Amino acid sequence: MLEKNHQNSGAQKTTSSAADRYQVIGKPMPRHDAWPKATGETIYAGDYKRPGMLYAKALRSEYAAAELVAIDTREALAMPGVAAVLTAKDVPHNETVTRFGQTHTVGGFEGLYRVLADKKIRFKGEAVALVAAKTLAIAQAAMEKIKVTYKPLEGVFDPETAMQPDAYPVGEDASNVVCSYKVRKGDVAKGFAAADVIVENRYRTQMVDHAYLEPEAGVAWLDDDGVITIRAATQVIEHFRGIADVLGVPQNRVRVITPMLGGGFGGKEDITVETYLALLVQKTRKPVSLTYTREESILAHSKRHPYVMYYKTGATKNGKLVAMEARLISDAGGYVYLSPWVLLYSTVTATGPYDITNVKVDTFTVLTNNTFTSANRGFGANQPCFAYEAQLDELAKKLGMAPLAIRRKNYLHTGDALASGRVLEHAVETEQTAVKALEALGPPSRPRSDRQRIGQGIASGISPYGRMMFLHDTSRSFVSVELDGSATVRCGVQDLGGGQASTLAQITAEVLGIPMEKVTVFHGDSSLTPLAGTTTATRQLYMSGNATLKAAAAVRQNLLRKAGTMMAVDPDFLDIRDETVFVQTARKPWVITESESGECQVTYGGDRGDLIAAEMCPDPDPDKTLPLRDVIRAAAADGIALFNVAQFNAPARELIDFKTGQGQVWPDLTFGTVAMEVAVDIETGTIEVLKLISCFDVGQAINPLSAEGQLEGGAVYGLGYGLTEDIILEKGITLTPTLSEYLLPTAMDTPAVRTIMLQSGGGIGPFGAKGIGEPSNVPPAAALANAVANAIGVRVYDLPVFPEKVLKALGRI
Amino acid sequence: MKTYPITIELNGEARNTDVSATETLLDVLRNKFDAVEVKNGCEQGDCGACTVMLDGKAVNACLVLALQASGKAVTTVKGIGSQTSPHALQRAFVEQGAIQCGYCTAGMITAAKALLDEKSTATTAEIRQAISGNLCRCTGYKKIVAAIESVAKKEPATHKR
Amino acid sequence: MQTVEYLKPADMNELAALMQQYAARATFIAGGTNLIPDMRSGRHRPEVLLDIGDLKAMNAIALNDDHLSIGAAATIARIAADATVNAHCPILAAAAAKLGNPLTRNRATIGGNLANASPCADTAPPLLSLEALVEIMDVKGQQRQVPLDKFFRGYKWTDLAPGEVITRIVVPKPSSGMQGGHTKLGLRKAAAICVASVAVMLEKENDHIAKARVAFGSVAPKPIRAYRLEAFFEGKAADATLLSQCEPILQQEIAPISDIRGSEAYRRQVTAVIFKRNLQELLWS
Amino acid sequence: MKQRIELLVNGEYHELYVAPNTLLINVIREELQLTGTKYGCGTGQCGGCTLLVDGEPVLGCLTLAVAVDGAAITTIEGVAAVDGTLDKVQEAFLDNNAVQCGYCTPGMVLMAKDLLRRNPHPSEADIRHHIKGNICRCTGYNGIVRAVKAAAERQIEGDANANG
Repeated sequence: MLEKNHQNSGAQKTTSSAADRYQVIGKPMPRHDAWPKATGETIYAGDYKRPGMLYAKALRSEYAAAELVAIDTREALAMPGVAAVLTAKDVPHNETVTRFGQTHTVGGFEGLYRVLADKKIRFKGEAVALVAAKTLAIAQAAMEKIKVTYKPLEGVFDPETAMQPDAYPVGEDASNVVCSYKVRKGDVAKGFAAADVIVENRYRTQMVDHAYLEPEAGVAWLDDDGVITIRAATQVIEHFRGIADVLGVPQNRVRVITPMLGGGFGGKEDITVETYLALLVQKTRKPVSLTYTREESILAHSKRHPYVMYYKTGATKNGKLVAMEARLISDAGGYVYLSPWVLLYSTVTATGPYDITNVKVDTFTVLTNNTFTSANRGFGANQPCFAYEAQLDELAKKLGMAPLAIRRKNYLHTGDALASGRVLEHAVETEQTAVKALEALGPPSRPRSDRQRIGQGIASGISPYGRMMFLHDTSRSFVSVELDGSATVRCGVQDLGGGQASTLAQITAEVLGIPMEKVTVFHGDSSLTPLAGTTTATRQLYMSGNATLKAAAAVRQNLLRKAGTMMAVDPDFLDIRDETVFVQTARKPWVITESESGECQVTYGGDRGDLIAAEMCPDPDPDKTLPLRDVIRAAAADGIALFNVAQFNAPARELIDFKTGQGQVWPDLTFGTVAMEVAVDIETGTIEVLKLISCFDVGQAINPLSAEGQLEGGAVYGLGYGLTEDIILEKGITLTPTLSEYLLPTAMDTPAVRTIMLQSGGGIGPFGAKGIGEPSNVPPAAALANAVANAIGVRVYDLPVFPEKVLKALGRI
Repeated sequence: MKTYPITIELNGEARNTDVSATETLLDVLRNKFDAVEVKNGCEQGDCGACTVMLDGKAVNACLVLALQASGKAVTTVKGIGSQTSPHALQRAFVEQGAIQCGYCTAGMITAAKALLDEKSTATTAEIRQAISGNLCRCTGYKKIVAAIESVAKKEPATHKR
Repeated sequence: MQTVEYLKPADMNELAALMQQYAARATFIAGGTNLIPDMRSGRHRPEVLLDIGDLKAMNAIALNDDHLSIGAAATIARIAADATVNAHCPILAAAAAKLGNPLTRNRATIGGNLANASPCADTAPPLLSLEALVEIMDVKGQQRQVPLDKFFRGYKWTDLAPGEVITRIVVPKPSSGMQGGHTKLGLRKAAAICVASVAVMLEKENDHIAKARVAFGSVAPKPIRAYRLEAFFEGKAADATLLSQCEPILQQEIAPISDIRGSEAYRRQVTAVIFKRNLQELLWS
Repeated sequence: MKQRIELLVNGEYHELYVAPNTLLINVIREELQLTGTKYGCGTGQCGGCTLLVDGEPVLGCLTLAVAVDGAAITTIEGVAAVDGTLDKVQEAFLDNNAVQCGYCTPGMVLMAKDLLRRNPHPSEADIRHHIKGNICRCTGYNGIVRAVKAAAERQIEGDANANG
């Protein structure tokens, strides 16, 4: 186990064997995309311009539930400068099904996807018509001239009400229940009978927004070949297929390019502006630009699912969990989108990182007339974490145990199985993360007044990385070397700001033995870069990292073969460092294995990177070296391929057994713990976060600076979920449509997060890395709630933990 | 539509255009002067992505009419430094990993520059306060605060250009 | 699309002339932090904008014999940092430092904060407790001074007639024995809309409270002076029992609503808490 | 000092304020962002910026914008129908491989339209004479000449059909 403890950011990265082993991997370094961002040169989706560009607006429903009786666009169309006004009848295929960049169809998960509202309005903010005009002002004015006749309907806004058989039907089907899942392990009745203590509670989590700083935006045009080209902020360029289907054109006639994103967090996973732009380009044959206003972004793109969760957990008097029964209901809002997937994540992670003897989980996702909900960082892992971690603390309290003590009795370890039967064959270091996090928190601070209470809390989380295995996930990457010794990566990754592209440069630099600055990454073009799948599910480092590693390794192999001939040394004993080929005496060569099913395992330099005593080279001559550039030129002269396109296939499994929840859903999971200390003002309910420690097993930090950034950012994203963020809806109407009402943490509300990275090397990403983008934001809200409960002696069961709820819990109001 | 001529000194260069009464400084910077480094995040003054310095003070460009800025000096992140001649703040942001998606970065650096111009030895609390109108959704602020701190401490006298 | 005119008077005479010319058609803009988003959303569709932001006379902060004069176009940031304001009206400076965020404080003006007349206007409670006067110029160029409490007439409703403008705020210099306190509660530490706020000015003579001025924000349709509460304290001995005795009066004075930031019950509870904390601080520490 | 001019470009009305020395090509390409009109030499020697002004071919790089105040202008963008349906001359250019790099094509198409309006039955010599100011570096002109001829024939057919 390697551990790095970063109290401060920046330079003092410790020496570890990873640091010795690798030249570029594990080294903190500025990302290649940082400079243009620091100097304002990065051209984001909404910054782009084309000659003769039109400006678009979407007219959105004023009602959350209504019949769309009539739309009259004549007056708008007649306005000078208006190029097009589109309604549902103008969309070639207005109704399709939601697919999420997947290339493998799995029955039963897809929901109705309607480009523009037709017949029945399902949520306020649903797009009803599109306008394109010469200026934004004209588009806005034209939009106001569209006359829409609505017949308001009753609607249903509470998921539990919506589940009732006689509830108002949100869509065309009689039932609002989209789907439900089960997990069954052992016999819960017997388990509860054996329990000495049982706690039973109802928890509620709120709807939240991704609130990336960059609103949804894009520009689209018809290129010289008549291909509809869309340059938009998206996490999924592979939506080009779905867009083509809507337009009724072949899939190779739509191209999606994604520039650097101003944040995604799952909110740019579903289609936002892309189809609207494509339709307007198809109609006008002119370039069209569309950027959502902030209000529009809050009203009209997906949100995180609010959950109602009933948890009953039983433990023996020594703290062993013997039974857990959970019933989870998620609010899908007006349309299905990714709700079934999100629910599946919640279902399988509902027991947390704990080994529980008897388990019964029932989960439901239900349509309502609220804003539709879909992917949001954590993808269903966050909500149950809030509940199962609260349950643990409540049990500990009843048993007179410390929060860490009860957890240590129950943590899953490597080799144990989840309630879904899946054996955790890769590293599980949850217990270590909890011990380290709590240790770093230190003794509680002293209250500064008699109205202040100090509390500490921890929460451990479990969340996967990599997509669900029944999607048969793949990624591709291209790596080449140029004659001057530089290297090029072409990979269809979408870079949301997490360093998804930069990481590939680092991996390539490591494999080819060149500095990172010598690698250029071209990313995110559905026509020109090999498709790399979605930047979702914390999968890009795992998937495209491995694909790039594989491609770079193949190029390396070609070069070393040539070098071997040139140096008269067996290529297996050659290595590259500092742009020089030399005779390596200290480690094993590359191992890349591919199973018959196409699953791929890439290992670098031996068993998960451990230094292995050399099988001595027969002729170890340390002076025998060759500049890499000379090898490249010689290889080129010979016609040896200087490039490789590799595909990485994640291990695939078929669907799990839906009657019992048994089966394997993801390739691997990430585990970690967040510890927090809060000061609560018991008279006003105000909460101040004094300390926040985030400790995760990251497997191997490819770039510790970036990995820390993910942990810090994830911690604060999760803190906002716990503390201030709340999309408040009243009968489907958003009461928090701006960033002065929807409250993100500011620099003043945020403690200096302390991160501790454990590096087990036990992940299945390149160099043993695990994914941390989403996992990092799963436990903070639960840790906050536990810290507050610890401070005031009573618990708030609803997120966010607003001051008012604190006073209510205390019985002061 | 009635328009009015305006002159703005943008990053040291006098720029002229005609604007309507309701156009904001943000509109004009992005659409007429191609200063797209100034980001549009909310157009409500809630996020700080469009922060520029107006006669040296950090303001939201979306909350200033273009006409109100006429005759005044506007500094964007491009006026603070470039890749060939970066400001210490830009270097610190890059080197210390204070940039993720980068959408808040231009505004953050501009707000930090305005602070250090006014008080070169700003404390951590003053730094957090000064950027409290600039939201960041990726970093959790820690590395941003640290980057500004490192400049505030390192070169107390040199950030005025 | 409607055409909007923009005019920027060079001095007060020009302003007076333009006000006479455009009368009720004129909308004044200084900081614009409320007006500009309102124009964008269509909530406000002005015909003529008169930009008073750079008028010298309306930016002046000056200390006279018996009062502090603050130009209506003085920015919130300037007021928060101004040495004179900090010396004579520290609670105003403190409230200004908590308004909005640093970027909006550099644009928003005190006149705009008051003219907007939101119940949560951050500068209103301290100015009410300081018994400030608002100086108004009408379309004929006539000036009048209105006590701030009379200036606020209801929810987003003021004494300003169409075409009238606030020129400056006149704050009587508090007597040297007066001490002040201010607290704002919000859901964030920065960029927070006020949930409840209180401003208190108190003069102690020996062990008695000689004078009390109390104002609240965000707990009524407008920022309010709490006259009955003031009367309750004046002349009383500074005794700890006052804290519990004042509570029913305080609760009668305020009339909070429930909204996304807090319920009526929460506002009632915390308003009492922050008021009492200020009182304690002023009387006993 | 800017001067107000009015132009009807491809049927669309524009009111513009231009300096007296502004060239028409710059108004078309930059103000109106109609980049189909090409800049080739700036000195009237290549024909890349050919426009039809009130039906007459004009070089955008040698014409002041103020000089065409009130004119109706056709650019290459105005030749095809709004829905993208090509003009007969454009169709003929495609069918006869008259387009290679495409940079001279806008000017060539406009010149061809001008010729056919004046002379519906041009000889090869007529065609070569008419496009002599439009330089093409790729095709050797044969394809272009064939295309204009074919367009003339189609036009006749089209007229015949219309008449019949």
